[in-house]
Amino acid sequence: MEPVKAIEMKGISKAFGSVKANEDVNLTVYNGEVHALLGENGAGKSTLVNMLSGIYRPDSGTVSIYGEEVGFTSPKDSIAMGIGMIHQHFKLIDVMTAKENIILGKNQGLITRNKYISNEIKKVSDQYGLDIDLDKKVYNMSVGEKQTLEIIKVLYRGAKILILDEPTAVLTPQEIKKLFTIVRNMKEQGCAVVIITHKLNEVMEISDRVTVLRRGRSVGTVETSKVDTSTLIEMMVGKKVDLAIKKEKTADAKKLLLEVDNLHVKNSEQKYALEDISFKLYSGEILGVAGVAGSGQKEICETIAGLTKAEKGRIIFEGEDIIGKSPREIIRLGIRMGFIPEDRLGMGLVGSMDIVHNMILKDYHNQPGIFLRRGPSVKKATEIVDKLEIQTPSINYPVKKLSGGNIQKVLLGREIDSNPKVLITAYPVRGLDIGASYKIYDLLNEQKRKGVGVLFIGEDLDVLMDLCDRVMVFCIGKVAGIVNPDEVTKEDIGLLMTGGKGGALS
Amino acid sequence: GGGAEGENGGGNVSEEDVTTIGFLYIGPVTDGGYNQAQHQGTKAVEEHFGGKVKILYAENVSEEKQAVKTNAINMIDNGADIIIATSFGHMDGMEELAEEYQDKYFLHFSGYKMNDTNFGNYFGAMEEARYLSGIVAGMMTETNKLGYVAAYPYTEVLIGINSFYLGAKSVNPDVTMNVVYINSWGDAALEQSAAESLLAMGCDVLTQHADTSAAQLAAEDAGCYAVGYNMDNSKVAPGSFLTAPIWHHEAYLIPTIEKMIAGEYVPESYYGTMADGYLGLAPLTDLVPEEVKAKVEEVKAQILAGDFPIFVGPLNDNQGNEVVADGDALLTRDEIWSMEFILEGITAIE
Amino acid sequence: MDGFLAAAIVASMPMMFATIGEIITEKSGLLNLGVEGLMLMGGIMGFVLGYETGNPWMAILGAILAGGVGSLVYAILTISLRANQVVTGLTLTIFGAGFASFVGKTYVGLVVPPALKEFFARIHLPILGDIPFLGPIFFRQDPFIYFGYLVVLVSSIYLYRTRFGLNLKAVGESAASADASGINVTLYKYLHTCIGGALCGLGGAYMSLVMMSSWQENIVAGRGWIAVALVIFASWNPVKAMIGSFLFGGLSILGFRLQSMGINISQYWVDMLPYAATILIIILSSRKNKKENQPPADLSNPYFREER
Amino acid sequence: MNIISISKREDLPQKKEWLIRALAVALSIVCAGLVIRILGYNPLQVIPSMVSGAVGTEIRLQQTILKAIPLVVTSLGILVAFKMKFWNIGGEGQIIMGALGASYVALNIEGLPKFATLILMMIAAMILGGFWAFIPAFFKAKMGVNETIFTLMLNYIAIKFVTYLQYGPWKSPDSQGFPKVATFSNNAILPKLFGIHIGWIIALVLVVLVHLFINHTKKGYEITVVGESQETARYAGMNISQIIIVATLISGGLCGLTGMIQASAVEKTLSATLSGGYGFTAIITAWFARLNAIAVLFVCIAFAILLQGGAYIQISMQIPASVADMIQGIILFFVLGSEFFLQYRVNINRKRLNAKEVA
Ligand SMILES: Nc1ncnc2c1ncn2[C@@H]1O[C@H](COP(=O)(O)OP(=O)(O)OP(=O)(O)O)[C@@H](O)[C@H]1O
Ligand SMILES: Nc1ncnc2c1ncn2[C@@H]1O[C@H](COP(=O)(O)OP(=O)(O)OP(=O)(O)O)[C@@H](O)[C@H]1O
Ligand SMILES: [Mg+2]
Ligand SMILES: [Mg+2]
Repeated sequence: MEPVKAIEMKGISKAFGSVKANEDVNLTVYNGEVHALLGENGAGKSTLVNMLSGIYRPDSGTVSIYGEEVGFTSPKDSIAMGIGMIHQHFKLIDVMTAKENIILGKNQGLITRNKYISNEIKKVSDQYGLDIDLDKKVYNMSVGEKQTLEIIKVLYRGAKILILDEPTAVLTPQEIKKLFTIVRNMKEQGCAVVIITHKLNEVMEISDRVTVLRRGRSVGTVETSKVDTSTLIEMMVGKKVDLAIKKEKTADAKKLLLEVDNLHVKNSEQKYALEDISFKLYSGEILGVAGVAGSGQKEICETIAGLTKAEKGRIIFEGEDIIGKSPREIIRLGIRMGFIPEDRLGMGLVGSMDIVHNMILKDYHNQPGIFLRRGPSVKKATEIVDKLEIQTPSINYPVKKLSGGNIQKVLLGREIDSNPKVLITAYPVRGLDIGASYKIYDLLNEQKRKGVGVLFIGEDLDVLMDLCDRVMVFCIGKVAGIVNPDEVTKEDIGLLMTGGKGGALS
Repeated sequence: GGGAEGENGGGNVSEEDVTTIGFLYIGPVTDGGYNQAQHQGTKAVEEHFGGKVKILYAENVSEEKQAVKTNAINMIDNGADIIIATSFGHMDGMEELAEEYQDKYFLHFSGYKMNDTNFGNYFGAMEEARYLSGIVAGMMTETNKLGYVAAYPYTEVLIGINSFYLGAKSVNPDVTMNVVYINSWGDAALEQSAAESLLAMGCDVLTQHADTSAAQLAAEDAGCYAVGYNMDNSKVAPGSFLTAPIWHHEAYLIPTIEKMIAGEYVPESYYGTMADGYLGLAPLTDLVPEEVKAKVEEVKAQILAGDFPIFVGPLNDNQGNEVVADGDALLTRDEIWSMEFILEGITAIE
Repeated sequence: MDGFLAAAIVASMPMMFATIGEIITEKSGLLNLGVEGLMLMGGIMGFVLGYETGNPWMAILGAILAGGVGSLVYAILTISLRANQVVTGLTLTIFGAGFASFVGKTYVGLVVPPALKEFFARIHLPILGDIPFLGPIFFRQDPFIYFGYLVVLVSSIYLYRTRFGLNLKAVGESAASADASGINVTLYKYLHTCIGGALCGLGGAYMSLVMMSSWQENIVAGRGWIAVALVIFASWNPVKAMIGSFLFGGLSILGFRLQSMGINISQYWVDMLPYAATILIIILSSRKNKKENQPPADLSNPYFREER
Repeated sequence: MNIISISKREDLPQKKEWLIRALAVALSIVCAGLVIRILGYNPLQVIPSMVSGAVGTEIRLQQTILKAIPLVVTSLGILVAFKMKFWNIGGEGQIIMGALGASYVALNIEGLPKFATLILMMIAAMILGGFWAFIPAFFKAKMGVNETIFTLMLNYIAIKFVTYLQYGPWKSPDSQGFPKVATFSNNAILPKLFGIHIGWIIALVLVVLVHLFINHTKKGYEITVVGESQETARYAGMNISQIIIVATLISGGLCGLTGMIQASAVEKTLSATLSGGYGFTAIITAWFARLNAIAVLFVCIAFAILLQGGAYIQISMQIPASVADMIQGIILFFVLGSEFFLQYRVNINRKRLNAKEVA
């Protein structure tokens, strides 16, 4: 029997101003199929699926759903056709409960009937083995919970076509596993699933077929079982590349740079976010931090950087206790520390300012007098753009208009340029494509070679194990163990993350 | 461009024998009170001079000096020879313009500044008419409680309050009066709220020293009486309106403008009286019984005769201090305009 | 005392209508600072139609249309053309004041016709009006005030109990998320801005038709701005808006009561009281930083689906 | 489907940007003309008269400039706060408080040379105006209190307070019973240059200073960063509370300076009405200038032309003030609307249109 074409997009083009995001793209997805979309950052994946969800309208080309040509003018039309989209960035209302988020925009009478709806939702979530507290507010949810909520929301609307735009970028391995179970579940029920991810192992694991986009054009569609990752990479990049993390052993004379001792930090709700954290960071090493999202990664970075006050404990940087010091005081002490926060535009950079003005963010105050001198930073910006191959029309271009990978490079470039002794990086490759990610790994390795101590907060255990010399595992605000990746398995680390016993402690 | 200039910049081409007069008002000329009264005077002037004068006027001229001067200068730009400003806060602007434009005349209502050549002021002994209207109120009240909605506590207003009360008291020794200051001139809602507060306290005849007719309307709603101010509002609040002390601005403006046109004006600080015809009482309405009318006529005749001082001792203020001794009286304008007290029998904050 | 409280309710009504109007507008993510102008437009059009036709329903219709059309202009500029909301609101205030002043030119000082006066006369509600203490304060008022109570009730139910209210909240919190959920964001924004504007218009009309029962220049005299402040005071809740308006209405006439009773406190200080009280309350309410009391997160951000 | 599509413009060439602006102004004038027509006046007279009334002669131009001065200075003050996303709508109150500070010096400090008196007045004005902005800034920095409403409420309090002074304790004994604060001595009055008080020089100097401050100083940089994201400022080690407070002190201080200029050069005394609505108008002008100090100068002059032109036609054509207000509103509406076309391109898809007709 001929399988049903759930989605058929033909000759799709879409431009934003002068940027041609999609050009003559074709995509066909069948019922009962998991179809991966692959491409570098900016290749046009989100743009393409957003035309399925009614967010964008194609400039030309046709979209057919179950063989019927459609012209969505809004997400409402798309939902009505049974398409459920989970966006790259969560589309949830923070101050609402899970239930309220689920029923948003649904037609169901004038007055909201609580009991009845709860039961309906329960039915759906049970069917897929999902679990959620319906009365929990979104702002109290972890990333995983939010993702689950997004999925239930889509399922509750009876979606037959599920589109997931980089759903795994922010999930832990356990959560990813759960997500994939749901995806397979849906596939078995005859639904069509489109999934976008930059992680090739996931593509290999979950998808039946892959469509690759390059610079807005569809390069081709292949059956997953018939290709390997290097083929996919070649399709994406357009040439053969060898991508591997080269872990290098640096000279043995390691110097103690940073010592964290018995650190306690409370969060805004006066609960301990970090409890009795102690570890040492040496020169020329990359110390990885693994853990379920929200286990205290953010707090450890911000406390070391002087942005969060500690309850008690010591942070000794080359013999000097910097606890309780503001970032400015730390800089004044001559301590060279680079920090790449998780939220690039929200914390590390000023979106509306150009690269030049972002370069001086941390050292402008060292300039004498009251005036701001741009000269040095113009030079610096030019150098960094050159060295890191940042794609930008000019150094006077607002950074928020750059693509995510380039934004990350601007930030990394600035922090490295200050010749730090310690570099703290939180999820530096989140959302970046493989090419960009490996460029970042290379840069970190280069720092390591120069004797910098790098604290690397990551989510991808494979990367953590390949890149880091040691991995510190966090579990609910405590250090569950510090392991040598050569001596343990991914599963060991996973167990430590979730509070299970076992694993080799070093 | 240049063409437009000729069309509308009429000032430059004004004929020799037409005098342009510019009036500045603080509010709209249809406010049913202060400004409308001013404008009635203006229209009377226009009528009197026929085609010999051209009137320009600007409403809502705030008391910000720049606004005053801009409007006046725009009038001069359009050919005005005489500028008449009608709110106290317009005074300083007039003073400066009189200095800058020596060949124009400037007149200011309700102030005290003037010069020797081209800037004078005018005002009136409103206490006379207030006193008369107080008589009406004093005779009409049944609760013996009068209510007075007042703008701000300062001399001009105090004179009004005290003279109104003295008039009432002269015919009704038991009468008391409550005053509510609203700290605003033209906020109708505040005037109304203040009036309602007074009515709630049992006042059954209200009057006001503020710019709108709101107090009269509130009285009408409550089935009480009201004495207005500035305007004959017998049509606005027919159920409550008894009378009102009013201005006859034209009585001063017509002869003065005549002198100005003739170039014979000598600046003065005019303080008009009922005898001059500058002040008066709006016709008593049919709500007022004959005997009240008779009493008013009687006192009015004395005032017109010029031998009826309003503030005659002994008078105590409401703190119990003697402010005018027995046998004494406040006779001159200066004496009256240094008033800082509220009389015994009147409840008012200081 | 109950006389004072009853009067306080009358004094509070214009602000209450406008505050609820502004709450509904802001819930859709639009910060309309043109409330003062809308109240003036509603006030004059209500009065003109009422005066010319002698029909109270026409008066009400006039007010609703004036407020609705005024806010429609605002909506077109800010929603479709993405103009800055603060500046557009201020401009609306300038325009509304000019409009009301111009149209009202020949109506200043005129009184509403008897038919309207009768229609808006106080009604002693059976049973409710006889409740001791509360009855005379709340239930011996004019029908416009009863309508006001109804507006509080209906808007509360609408905002908190219906799916439209839920959707509306989503639009104000995150237009992009609401859009992705299939809510017609533009429609919601337009509709609620116009409903909000109509309510502001009614607030103005209450002043000209009932409270003053006459048209006066600049009748609103700053109450629109107070309404904008009361929205925060009320943390976007219609019931709290009602309470806040009562409080403010009470404070605004308190001084007069005290004066007429001969209590000697300077009116200047009493005049400052409502403003000082508002400040105090927003300070106090910001201390317990509950997420639910915060402004709609997407307030005053324009939304364009294809933008990021 | 998709007959009209809207897309963000990349970089509009300057020439085209001005063309669209000019078009918007032209269109707004046409529409204002239509409204004027409906109101029963002749637009072909009214509009030229407005223009010539604002710039036609030296005297008129002077009036326009006199209106532009307080507008420029206040707009600069508003701009500094807005740069930091501190929505200061308390300009009115800050102007009044500045005037109060200046008046206190003018009325109470004698015997200083003129120059020193004026400087002292400016300092007092800036301190009081700044203080009036500092209060809400303090509460915003420490407790996150909404500044929009706070600053608005402080307007009323300032005006009521000065009214109280004017009618009460500060009433001049020489004012013959009228509520008037004493006139300043000559020492406290700003001198004139080329027939206009030197407020115009102050305004020009401030335009340059504020431009330098925002774009070329470290503090200005910090203010912009804080406005963009407080988290980023924290990350960069900035002292956020201090920056908020400095910026609002400057913002309120500049508004206060407007109060000093108006009290000293125009009113020559203190009065509760001297703020003249500039605090609100400045929000509009600062925004149209896109928070650019140099642009503020031109936008304010354009706005002053609108104000003076409006005042002029009231006299020359005896049009009510309300009509001028409405014309002002309509022109602003159009200019506001036209901003859209500067940022977005509206494409009409001809091909589809035709396809539709065929179908
Ligand atoms: N709102 C916007 N306005 C103008 N240009 C934009 C906008 N958003 C993105 N761009 C342009 O799109 C390009 C890519 O942006 P995008 O955020 O899509 O990156 P990306 O595709 O996610 O790539 P990556 O994540 O690898 O950096 C940028 O270089 C920028 O010029
Ligand atoms: N809303 C938008 N406005 C302007 N340009 C856009 C917009 N969305 C996408 N683009 C452009 O389209 C291109 C494709 O973007 P898209 O987000 O589809 O890439 P992607 O493949 O999803 O990248 P990523 O892997 O980073 O998510 C981008 O490079 C960007 O230039
Ligand atoms: Mg994407
Ligand atoms: Mg991306």
